[in-house]
Amino acid sequence: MKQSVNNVITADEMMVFAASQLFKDGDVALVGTGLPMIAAYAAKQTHAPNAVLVFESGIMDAKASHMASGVGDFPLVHGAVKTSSLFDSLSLLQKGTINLGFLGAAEIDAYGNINSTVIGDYQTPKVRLPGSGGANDIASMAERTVILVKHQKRKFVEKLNYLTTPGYIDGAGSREKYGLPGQGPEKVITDLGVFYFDAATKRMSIESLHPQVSLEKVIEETGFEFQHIPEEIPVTEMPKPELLQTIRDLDPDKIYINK
Amino acid sequence: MKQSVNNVITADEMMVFAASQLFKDGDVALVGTGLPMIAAYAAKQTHAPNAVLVFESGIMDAKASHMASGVGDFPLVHGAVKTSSLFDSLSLLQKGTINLGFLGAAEIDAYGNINSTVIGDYQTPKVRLPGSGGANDIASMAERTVILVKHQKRKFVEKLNYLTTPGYIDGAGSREKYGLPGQGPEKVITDLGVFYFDAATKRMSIESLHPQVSLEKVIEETGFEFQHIPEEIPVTEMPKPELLQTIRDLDPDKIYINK
Amino acid sequence: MKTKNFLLKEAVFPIKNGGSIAIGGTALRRHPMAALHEIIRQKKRDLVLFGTINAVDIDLLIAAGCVKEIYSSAVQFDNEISAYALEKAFSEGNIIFNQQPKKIITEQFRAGASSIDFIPLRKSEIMEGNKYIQKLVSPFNGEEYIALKSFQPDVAIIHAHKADQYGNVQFDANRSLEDDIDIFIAESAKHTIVTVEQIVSEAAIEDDPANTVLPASLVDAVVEIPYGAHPFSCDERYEKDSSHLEYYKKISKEPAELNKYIQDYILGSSSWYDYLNKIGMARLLSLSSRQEVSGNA
Amino acid sequence: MKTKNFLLKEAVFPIKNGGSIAIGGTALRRHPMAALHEIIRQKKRDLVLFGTINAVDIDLLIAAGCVKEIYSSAVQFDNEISAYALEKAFSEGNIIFNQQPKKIITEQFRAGASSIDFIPLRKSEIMEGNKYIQKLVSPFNGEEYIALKSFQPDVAIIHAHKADQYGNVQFDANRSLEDDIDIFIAESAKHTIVTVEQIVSEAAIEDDPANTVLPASLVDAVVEIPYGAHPFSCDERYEKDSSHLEYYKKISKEPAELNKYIQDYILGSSSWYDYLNKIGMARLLSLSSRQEVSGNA
Repeated sequence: MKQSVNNVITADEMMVFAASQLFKDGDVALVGTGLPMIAAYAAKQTHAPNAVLVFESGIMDAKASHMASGVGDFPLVHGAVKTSSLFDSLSLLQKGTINLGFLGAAEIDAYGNINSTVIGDYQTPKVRLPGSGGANDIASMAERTVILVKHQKRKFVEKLNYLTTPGYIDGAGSREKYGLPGQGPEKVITDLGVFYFDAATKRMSIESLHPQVSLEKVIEETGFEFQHIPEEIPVTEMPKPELLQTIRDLDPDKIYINK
Repeated sequence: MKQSVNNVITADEMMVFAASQLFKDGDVALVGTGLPMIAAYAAKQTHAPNAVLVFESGIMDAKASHMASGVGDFPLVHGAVKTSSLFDSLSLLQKGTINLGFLGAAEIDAYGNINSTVIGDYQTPKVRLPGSGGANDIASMAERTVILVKHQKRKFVEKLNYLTTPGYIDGAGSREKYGLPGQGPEKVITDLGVFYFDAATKRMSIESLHPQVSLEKVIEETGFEFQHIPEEIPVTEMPKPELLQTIRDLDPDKIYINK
Repeated sequence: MKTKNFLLKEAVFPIKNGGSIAIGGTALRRHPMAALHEIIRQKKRDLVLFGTINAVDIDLLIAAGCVKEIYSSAVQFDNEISAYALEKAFSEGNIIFNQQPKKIITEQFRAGASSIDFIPLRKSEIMEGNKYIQKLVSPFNGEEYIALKSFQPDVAIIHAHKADQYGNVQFDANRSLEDDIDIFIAESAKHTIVTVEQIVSEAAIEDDPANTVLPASLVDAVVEIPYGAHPFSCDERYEKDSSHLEYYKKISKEPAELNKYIQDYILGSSSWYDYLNKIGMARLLSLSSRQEVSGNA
Repeated sequence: MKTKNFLLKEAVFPIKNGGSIAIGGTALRRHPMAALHEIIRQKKRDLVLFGTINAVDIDLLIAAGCVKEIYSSAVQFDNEISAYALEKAFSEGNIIFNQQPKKIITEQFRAGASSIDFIPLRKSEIMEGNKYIQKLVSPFNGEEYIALKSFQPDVAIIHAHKADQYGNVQFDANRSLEDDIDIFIAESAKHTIVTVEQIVSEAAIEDDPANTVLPASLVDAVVEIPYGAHPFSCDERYEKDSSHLEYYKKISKEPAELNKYIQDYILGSSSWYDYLNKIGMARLLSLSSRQEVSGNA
């Protein structure tokens, strides 16, 4: 059931828009279902028509105009130039073909490390999380990665319960020490703002906050100190109305956004 | 051009018949083009209907009624239960699925070792042979192997110019020392007779000679001494007329036999 | 040629308590659910399970008390919620869950399918504490790699579209998605069981040999089980049963209700057809429809 | 998306003297002959060649003086006769021929395609003196394996049925025979050139994405070259040209005649179409026929 268009942008839509802006034309991106998929299609329909979208299930460069409800779903196949296997798509990471990947997080620390394994002690956890899936592969191997996560104090923590997926590990130089080929997380996009990692320390810093979001709110929802907070904090750019409409058209049934 | 049936069996036909008799029902055999292929089809059409014939090109269990002129040829596909790749068919050797393989030889020694690399010195050879192809894989990995070769003194040698493909190497225990999984050559079939390897020494011995073939002729054409020669040498069994006809019908254009 | 067409009961029977089983299917597609139900009915115990991305399939085996240890990248309802029986058993210390990245798992199945004991991978992991990963130095350039121990389970079970009675297995033409992993899974095991939507004639297989994914020589048992992946999808034959999956997610939060589910749907079903009757024809057929089914149609 | 559709001249141009090239095709099927002719015309020198089972393809490059070293299981006219130019160059010490079993070569291409530097294999070889094979001990069970160094050549050239201008490559539906090796070969190289029988629209590719064997992201140049594998076969599109192969076998025994062949057919042809004209339409079209062509038809 489509709803009439509303001009107030939602947090999901802001995240999708901010993520779509990180696509460069020609990027080969490994895309999961959910917000990254909408962001990828929005980018491909606008400023990055030559981006190649690879789905983990092996679908290459799909051009679906409506959203599939899962990575293995067949609607995605129509318009694809190649269908192959989970094995093949993950092999592209090893080959270095994938230069952009997206990650989610149950917990994230100041270095962009991610926990998706347990809350509490590993052996006797309070909550057992679904696990790494392919995130570790993406985080380790893709040239650039972007983390999309809801901004909540229980998720933005000083110390992870478990390090499932490496960001910058202990800071500058750590990825090199462990021999991880990818460059590490480029940005973190939340419902409150956009964040980057300081070049010297590799700790998270504020790049911009979304409209109507206060610094106090962000600090309240973050369990660690930012490395850098601009004196005058930029407001995240807003999508033009046509682009907002494009994003909404991609998911008319609100399977992924505004659900 | 079909010729009228002739009741005199040719040397090629004897070799094909003798080879076909080594098929057990249910064998999974890796079959090359040429005489082994005809032998395999003859066996499958008679006493070994459940033999599975795997072609190196990846064709599984083909039921072609006429002969293809090469391993990759499409006539073989019709009636096959699976077509896959060279990689897949050779992988079946590594998996231990193949239990019967056939080999040819430019030179063979008393231990069933084969040279298909050079005649003369390796660095400055007199004749450069086509090389191992898949023979080494078959000889090393297949549970049982059978060698088909023309019986000539220049081929049956005391010392190979080069060991391309291992038989029993230096004799009993050598294959085990090198860790080769297959049991080594079971028989050698030539245009003169059928030969086996002595259990204790693993040197070639006479099992039977084809009709009209004298021991003198065999000794004259063999550059090494047999380990064992029966006092009364059996004559190789002859195919029944129907089976001979079956063999001839498989290759009416004499692509492989009687060419 | 020997027929390998068995009843489900017979096909599953060789699985031993304490044995290892690889389970086909990925995420919400083509897990061999009918065979897993039969494993639960036969009360197999202390199983070691191998899978790629798992869900209700493994969760049910855990809830029914069949499982000792798991190797999988995830056992989940969706990207954010772990399966509840898994979570409970894990937190109570009743199972060992060896969680590994997907790429590593796919390589381990591939290595197992090739009958090699390990495979090197470019270093992509912080690998402390993972007993299936070791360091390995290249004998050529001296660089450090990681060696992954291959998966070579006792038994593999996958669900496919069709096979002949001899065990030549095919996917439908649209076979290319994650299916390769199922082939690796099938080939990795010593004993391979394939459940299929349809048993077809050998002539049908020979009509289209390029679509054969497993030859009979690599298959030990085939069983015809329509809707054998329910509530998961089987590519274009039927979609996943979202409402049943939601139902499972809801009731599995309460151990007592989950136990009742197992009683009602599995132990209390004499066969897979009995289970399908409980799901109901209207629901099952709606899963194959491209149209939305309205109301109580 | 950027077009990758080049002229043959441009596509082959990046190959450097002394560089390494993997050549697709197996036995008498689908060697990329048109591209090899162009390499000869451009007088590339000191090439290191990688192939599986080779024939006239590599023999011609040797005869034209392009080759320094070869890795292949065989360069042959048939199972018993080596190619003559190879034999001559080898016996005169002008080339190094590293002959390796087929299985090992396929694994080396596969490892190269996965961008790993080596791959373990169960011990199946007497491996003395083979510099691409080393011993390797399993870090898990301590057993001895052999490690194969992967092939990662500078350039790969394969011949396929069709592609779009962006480099999405497909085989015809009957793609299953040895083709996988060509895919491994294509993926093993840093730079991949694909010659195809037909350039098709992107829409045609999207109609049948399951038959795409190489996505554009793994391809650097595509060139449309009808009959591009002649005198070899291209699956069901055309058969091998047996009489031309016999002719080559006959004349290549005499270096002077072989030289004349290279002059007449390759150096003396301004393009592949010029070469095809010399072969003649009647012959070419007969190769696609299922009927025997009589006399001078």
